[in-house]
Amino acid sequence: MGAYIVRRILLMIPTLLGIMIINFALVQFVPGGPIDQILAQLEGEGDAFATISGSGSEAGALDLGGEDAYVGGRGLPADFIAELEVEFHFARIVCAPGFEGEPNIENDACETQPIPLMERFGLMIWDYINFDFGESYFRSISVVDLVIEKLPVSISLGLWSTLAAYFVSIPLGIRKAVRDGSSFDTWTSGLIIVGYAIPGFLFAIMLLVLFAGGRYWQVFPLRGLTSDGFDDMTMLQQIGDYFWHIALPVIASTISAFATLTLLTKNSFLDEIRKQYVMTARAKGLTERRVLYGHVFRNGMLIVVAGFPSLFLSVFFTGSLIIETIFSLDGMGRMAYEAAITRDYPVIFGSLFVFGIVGLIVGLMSDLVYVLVDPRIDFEARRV
Amino acid sequence: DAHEELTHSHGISTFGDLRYGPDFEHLDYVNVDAPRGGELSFSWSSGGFDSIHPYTRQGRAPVAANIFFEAMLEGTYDEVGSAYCLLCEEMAYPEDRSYVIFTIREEARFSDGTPVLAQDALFSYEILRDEGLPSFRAGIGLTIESAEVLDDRRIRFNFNPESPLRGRIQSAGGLPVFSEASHIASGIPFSDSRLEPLIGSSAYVLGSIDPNQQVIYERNPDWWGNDLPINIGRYNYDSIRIEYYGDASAAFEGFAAGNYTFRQESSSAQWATAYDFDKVTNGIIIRDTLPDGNISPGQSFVINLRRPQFQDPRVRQAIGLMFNFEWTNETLFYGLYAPIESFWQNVDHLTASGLPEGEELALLEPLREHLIPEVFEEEPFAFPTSDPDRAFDRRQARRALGLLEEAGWVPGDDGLLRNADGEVLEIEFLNSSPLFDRIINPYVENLRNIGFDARLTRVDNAQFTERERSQDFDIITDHFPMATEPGSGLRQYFHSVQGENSLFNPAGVSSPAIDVLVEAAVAAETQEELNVAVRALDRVLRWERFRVPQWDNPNYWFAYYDFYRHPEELPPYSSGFLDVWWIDQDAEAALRDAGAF
Amino acid sequence: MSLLEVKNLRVSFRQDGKVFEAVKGVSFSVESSETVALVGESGSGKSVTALSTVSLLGENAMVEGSVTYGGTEMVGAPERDLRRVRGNDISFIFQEPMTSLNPLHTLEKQLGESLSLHQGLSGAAARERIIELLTKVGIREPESRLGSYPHQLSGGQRQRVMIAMALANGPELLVADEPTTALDVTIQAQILELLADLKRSEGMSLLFITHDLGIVRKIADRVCVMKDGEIVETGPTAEIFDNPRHPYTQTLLAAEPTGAPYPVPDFAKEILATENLKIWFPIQKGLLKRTVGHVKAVNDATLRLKEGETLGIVGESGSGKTTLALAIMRLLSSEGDIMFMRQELHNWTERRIRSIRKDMQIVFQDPYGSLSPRMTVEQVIAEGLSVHDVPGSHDKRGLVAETMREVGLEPEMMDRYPHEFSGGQRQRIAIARAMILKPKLLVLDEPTSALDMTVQVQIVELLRDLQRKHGLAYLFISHDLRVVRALSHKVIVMKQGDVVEAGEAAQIFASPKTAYTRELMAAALNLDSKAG
Amino acid sequence: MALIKLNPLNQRRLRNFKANRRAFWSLWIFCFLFFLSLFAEFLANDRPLLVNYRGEMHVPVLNFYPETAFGGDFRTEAVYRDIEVQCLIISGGLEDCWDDPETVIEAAQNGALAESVEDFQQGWILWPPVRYSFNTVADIGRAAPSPPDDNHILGTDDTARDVMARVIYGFRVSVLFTLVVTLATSVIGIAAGAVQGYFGGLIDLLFQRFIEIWSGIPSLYIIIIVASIFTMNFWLLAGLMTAFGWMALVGVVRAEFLRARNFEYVRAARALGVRDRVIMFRHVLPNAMVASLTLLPFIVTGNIAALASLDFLGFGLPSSEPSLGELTLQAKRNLQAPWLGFTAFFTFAVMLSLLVFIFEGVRDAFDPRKTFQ
Ligand SMILES: Nc1ncnc2c1ncn2[C@@H]1O[C@H](COP(=O)(O)OP(=O)(O)OP(=O)(O)O)[C@@H](O)[C@H]1O
Ligand SMILES: Nc1ncnc2c1ncn2[C@@H]1O[C@H](COP(=O)(O)OP(=O)(O)OP(=O)(O)O)[C@@H](O)[C@H]1O
Ligand SMILES: [Mg+2]
Ligand SMILES: [Mg+2]
Repeated sequence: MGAYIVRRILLMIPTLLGIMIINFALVQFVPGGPIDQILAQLEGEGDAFATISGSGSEAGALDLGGEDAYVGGRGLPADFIAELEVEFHFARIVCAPGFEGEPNIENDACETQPIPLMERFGLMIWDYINFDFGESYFRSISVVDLVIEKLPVSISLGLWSTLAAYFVSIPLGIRKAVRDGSSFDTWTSGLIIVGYAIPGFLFAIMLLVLFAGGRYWQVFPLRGLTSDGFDDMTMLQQIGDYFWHIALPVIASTISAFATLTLLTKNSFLDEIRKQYVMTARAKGLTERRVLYGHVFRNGMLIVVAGFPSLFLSVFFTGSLIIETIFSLDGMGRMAYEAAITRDYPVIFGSLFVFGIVGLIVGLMSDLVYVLVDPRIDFEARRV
Repeated sequence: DAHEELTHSHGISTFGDLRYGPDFEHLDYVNVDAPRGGELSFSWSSGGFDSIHPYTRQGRAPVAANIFFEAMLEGTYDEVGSAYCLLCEEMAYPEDRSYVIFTIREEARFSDGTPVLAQDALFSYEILRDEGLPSFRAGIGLTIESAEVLDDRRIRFNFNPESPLRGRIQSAGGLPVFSEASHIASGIPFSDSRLEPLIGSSAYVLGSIDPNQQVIYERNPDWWGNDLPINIGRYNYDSIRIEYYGDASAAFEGFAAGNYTFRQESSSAQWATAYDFDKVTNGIIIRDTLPDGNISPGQSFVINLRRPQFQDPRVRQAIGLMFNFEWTNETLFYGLYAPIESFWQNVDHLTASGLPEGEELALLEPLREHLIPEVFEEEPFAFPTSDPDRAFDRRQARRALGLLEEAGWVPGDDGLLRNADGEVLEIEFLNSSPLFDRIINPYVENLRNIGFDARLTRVDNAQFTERERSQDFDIITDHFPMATEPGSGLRQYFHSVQGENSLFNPAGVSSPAIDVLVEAAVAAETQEELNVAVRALDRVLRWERFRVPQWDNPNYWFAYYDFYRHPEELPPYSSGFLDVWWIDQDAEAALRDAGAF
Repeated sequence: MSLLEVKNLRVSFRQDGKVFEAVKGVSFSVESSETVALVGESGSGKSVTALSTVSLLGENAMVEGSVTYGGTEMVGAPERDLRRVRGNDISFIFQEPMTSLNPLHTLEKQLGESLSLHQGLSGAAARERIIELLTKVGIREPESRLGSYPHQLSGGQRQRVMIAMALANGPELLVADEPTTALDVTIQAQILELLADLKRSEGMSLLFITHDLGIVRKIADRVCVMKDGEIVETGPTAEIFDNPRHPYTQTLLAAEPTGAPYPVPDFAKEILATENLKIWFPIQKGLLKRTVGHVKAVNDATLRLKEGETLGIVGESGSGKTTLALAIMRLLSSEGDIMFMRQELHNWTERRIRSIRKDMQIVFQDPYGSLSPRMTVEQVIAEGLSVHDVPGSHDKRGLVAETMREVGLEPEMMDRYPHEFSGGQRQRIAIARAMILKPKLLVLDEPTSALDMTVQVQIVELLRDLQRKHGLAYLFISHDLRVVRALSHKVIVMKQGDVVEAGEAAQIFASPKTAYTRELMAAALNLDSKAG
Repeated sequence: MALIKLNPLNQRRLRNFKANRRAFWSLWIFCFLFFLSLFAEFLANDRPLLVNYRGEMHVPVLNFYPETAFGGDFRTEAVYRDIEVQCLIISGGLEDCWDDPETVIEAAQNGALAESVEDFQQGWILWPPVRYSFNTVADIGRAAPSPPDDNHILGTDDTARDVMARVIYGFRVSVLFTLVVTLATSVIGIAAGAVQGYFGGLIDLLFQRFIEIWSGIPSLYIIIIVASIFTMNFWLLAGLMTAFGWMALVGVVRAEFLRARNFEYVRAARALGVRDRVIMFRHVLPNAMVASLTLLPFIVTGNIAALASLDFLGFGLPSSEPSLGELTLQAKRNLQAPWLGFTAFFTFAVMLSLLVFIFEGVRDAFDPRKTFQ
């Protein structure tokens, strides 16, 4: 096993490299790049979330009084795009042999020259090896700081919705398995199916309008993770405030997870519950609870339990774009989507790299969990 | 050059006289007795903000983040092209307007109490020129050649002799002035995004900022400019709070809940249907439709003239005929929008009408060989009114089919339009806004009904821009935001010698006649000359039929809790809710006590 | 009043709309400190009867009649009452220990659970008691075994763990369903002694189900003989043995696998040879699974087998017999040479070995575990046919039916799933699966442990018959020395992974050389002699 | 049924399945709905099923007829929902139709024309139950979306298209899409998971790395790239979704196989000489199927939802295509029109419930221990 783990850890290097190479190659084919995005933004059209937020105007812009702040009207300096290319390391400035002083695009003796792909990739990997993940194209913030900035939301949503899903689904699934075919089984199935069938964003909006909006019951806040005066509250108030804020988003993002997890639990249990060893456990006189949780659980839950770490982390790191948007939360889901839409390559590659590493570690961990759950499992080839 | 005859003035206009004389007491459209105090709060739900610095490409600043800064000059809401001294006491310029000297007011102070000096203005100019937003850099670079500090309070801008005469001084005078010291103290490069604003001299300072959520601007109690005539009756709120929401519905709910109290609506469906809840029926929330006197932004479907199949104007006209504005307006927009015909819609003196005559005809006459006869023989082109009840208007379809047949496209055995070579007539709508799908789809269906091979393709912004840049599209939605005093900007829109980027001329308009008319408009020295040139240009452009005008919202749609008040008579070019409106604090208190928010 | 009173018990199973009656009105009783033996034909309903005493049957069973324990009715009793009785008052030893242990719990946990549940023992005290129990049931070095999982134990060891678990709480009534099938005679004796002890000291009653009439005679006070779901005869042990009235009882008592194997033809080729076969299992600790030592399951096994010959492998439980068999079948990796039909199998790839699998077949010690739960018996038995070319395999169903008949199963049952059979029936299914291929070498790992005498005789006859007709070679592993004697030409005796003695069967049975063999024989003979 | 001779085991499974009434009926209903939706063109269309024009039969639902075929003047396809075209057909091509079609139609139908016009031949039009196709822009005489009424029993959407028609077509597209994708992804996913789990060792090690790399690819980009090269269509999208969706089952199947390969019956099968492939699929898979069977209905609906969210983000099928996702999106955008949301929700709920029940039945049918009365 030790050797296996070492092997897995060593294999992470080529895997990461593979991920980076493929993605690096991929973005070369993506139509439209960060420069186009910047141009779109300068024209006032660069809102990556327009599609989701449902905002925007059919006609003209909003009135903010007075003239446009942009003196000099619309227009771009001639070298602007070349400058961006240099800034984004797509190109470098090359000057005529006799040129002296700072290379400068505006000088006639200089021109931009695209940096070859391989070189760009090499530079990027070199930076990564030095743990330099670069800075966003669109904000003066390093990729790492950006991720850290988004973590609280993602962790809040991820942690609580995963926990909620597990804490509700597993007991429910087990109960359903025990009472398979009863009316309890039927109506709970109905309930979770309905829960799953409501399209997530519709459900989120419904919750928001009903329980946070100004028109029905205004019980929950509309937005954000904490209230304005959060820093001045007592510890207890802070906790209360926090849960008050995340209640709706967590409900909205959990509702569909119940269904799969519950039915998965139920069916795994159904498979195990009639096995001989369960009878042994019963014959010992164990309570039904202990039979179910002490004996059947571990046998039946390999998939469910083993999936936990990866699910947990995937919710952390992928976030939920639509839920975040609707509840105006600033998490990883929005960050990733925005980076993709705006072609913010440093953020894309940086987060791919970081999450790549995390993902690989989690993959390894979840394999180890398999072994922990079922000691018969190993990963060797069957050689006789 | 001290011997030169200089004009000393408190303001400047493009043509003719200033509305307000040197000793004016206040602007006409303000309420001199407007009480000060209270809070304006409104929301924003497109995008977020992560910076407070609006003058750099990095980061996104919240709405009105330039509120901290004042410029030498300040425009008004009831004039076009005029500007009056704000930071400056007076300006002086020679006859040929080759430079301008601003004299800064003695009392002008930054919000940290330091005086505003010429050195700060120079610094602001230089840093915007070198590191500011590209639009600044382009504009400043073309117009201003250099600037120099004459003494602590005087700065001189020298203009580029090739730059158009009109608007020179306004653009130099419009540059914001930040405190140089504050920038140096911040230690942050100018082009970086930041959460602490540079220090300016305006009525507001930053209250608090919570990225992507909320920003509050607070009135500077020690503002130096309180009693300037141009500021009388303005800047009435003690604070301005802007709430950001990720989602439009959430934002609306926030309004209904009273999390903020002022709202400008931009969606017709929302305006028509959403305001039916208690607070509206009880009169706690007021809906206010106010006329917008601005020139229409000219939102249109723009046909790519570079495509071979669209080179015949009859084909383009046929395409336009199938857009049923009346039906679209009634069915999709609750009848709230107005049609567009002219490029200078809403500005009568610039809009072509009737047959060309007089000076306009004289201007057009030499260009006859480059123009189609209709320009001279018919009224300016406009699409006819369609049937508001039926999306597919047979009358227009018949006309369109006729035009297409003339242009060589006839329906084949499969009903698709084909030319002599058997090619089908393809048209792809390229669109990046999800809001437009519902508008374009019926249009596509109409075109398909008469045999076009039409389809709608939605792409994201970056891809859209890329295709626009590489001119790889058939028809897109774009704007033609013409100026009320059009100048060199026209070149970017219509001149055949376009700059490197043709982003502003998506259709690819290129005609010697248009070039001549554009130059005539740019060169106009009086309002009358300008009117003639622009009307001729409007006429010619419309006959090109490269755009299918969409619609225009002639009104502002405001909804607010019933404590905002505005002057009886609003200025034509802005509602002025940010500065000339005020709050009735008794009404506010009453509503607050009643638990309305 | 009787401790356990079964009155007119009827159990039927629903099957596809049909109803199959497994127990048809059984009545008997068990008094305090009495041992009642339930004997009878395989599939006659013994296990079902036993299971229904504490309502442990599956969902598709319908139980009628009455079972009272200490005066309380058990049929239809609420789960809570049953739970109080189960484990505490009534302990159970299931027929198939191999599948009755929780595969994911260590021995310590499985045993400790009972202790903590009913005696509140935990920690060191529990540990001590566990070790004591394990020692009592004859498990060597119990300390080192505490962390083992069931799959790391031999069949007999698992059975003993099961017994230890059942005894942990000093039950009033022990229901033991074939508790000693996988045990060698010495251990078996030890266990029976233990049970007798408990009966004496604690007044434990015993409902004992077995095929081994020797045991019955030794420990039972009363005997019930079952056939086809009914008790055909019941009475005190001596009476039944001395004076069986029912014809079935008479045949049962008379039946005994006897006779000798047919002699091996002289020209018979050698079919299997192993040279210094060694199988060590690593003992791994911790999450990283560092190997801290080895279980030396087989140390050095050398054996030869000719066509038409039977090699009996005997030896104490846990001595490595199964392991050796699996290694020979190339189902476990091993060191040392294995020659099969003059071919060295050692370095063969799985693919190559597959081509000769038809000629080497095995009947697993744990028949239940070796049957795919979601395949019907027909599929199970016929599977080999589709893999290999077997004459007559165009009519699969026919061939399956025939084979089932040969091993004493009714062909009508072929569309059932494995769990719908009795222990003995499953064992025969496993035998049928191997035999249908007519292999050259057949490894039989305790193939008769769950079979009653009449069926045993039938199977032994069948094996001998096939051997004569087709020249099959058998590797026969069993604790039942009589069956070994009836079938084997040669015998090897194993102890703790070593082959301690090897030779002609007759000679070993007649004059065992090593002390261990002598002891083994003695134990067997002792029981026999008592029986006789 | 009689044609295929089921072996007794499958008969037993079938019986078990049928015994689960809920599953059985769900299957029937689902098949029925799906079958119906396959003929969506005949249920909801803006082209009539049959037209009798001057005694001649036309089948517009299948064939192209220019308007000129009915005495009109356009050589493009007749727009049958135009009152003028209907008038032409019914009146046999009377000129008056251009002026006052309603009166002409009325006159034709009450026989007045037959008397007054020489050579009059009355025609008729046979419409499908819903007179709109998924892309028909209806003239609703008010602002869209309009609430349910006689003409549009589920109302219209925000483009003034009939919601009922869009649901019918959308159901078909969604179900076809998801069936194709689910089938492909689960076959690939299960096979991949099985191979990894069963063989372990190097195969597992390398295959897992491949999956890790593969799942690191942002599928959004691939979709954008492909969409920029080709126009997005059903099959492309299905292909893409398959390419990035097959990993869903790999993990669980692999885990189950890793465990199950240690079971005694697998060893028994090996001893029989059964080939690995057969062991994997006959012995291990059925016992490792819990997860797959449980997850399948959710994968099915998940794919519909995935299609929906792609539509939502604007990277899916063109918005003129009928899709349930597009409908949900509209529901979100038009909270004032709750009929959109209800329709979307009910369609999803019905579909999902049916699928869950069906698969529950399948699971039970394959469960050896489950018995039915
Ligand atoms: N779940 C079940 N479904 C259907 N039939 C069953 C089921 N369990 C047992 N049977 C049948 O009931 C009968 C009695 O089985 P039981 O297990 O009691 O036999 P047994 O006497 O214990 O036999 P053995 O000695 O072989 O263990 C057998 O014929 C068996 O096939
Ligand atoms: N997978 C394994 N891991 C570790 N130890 C094992 C494993 N399998 C078997 N053993 C050990 O190897 C020894 C021999 O086991 P084996 O099953 O061969 O015994 P056996 O002779 O067949 O006994 P029985 O008669 O009880 O079936 C036992 O001590 C057992 O605990
Ligand atoms: Mg039994
Ligand atoms: Mg063994």
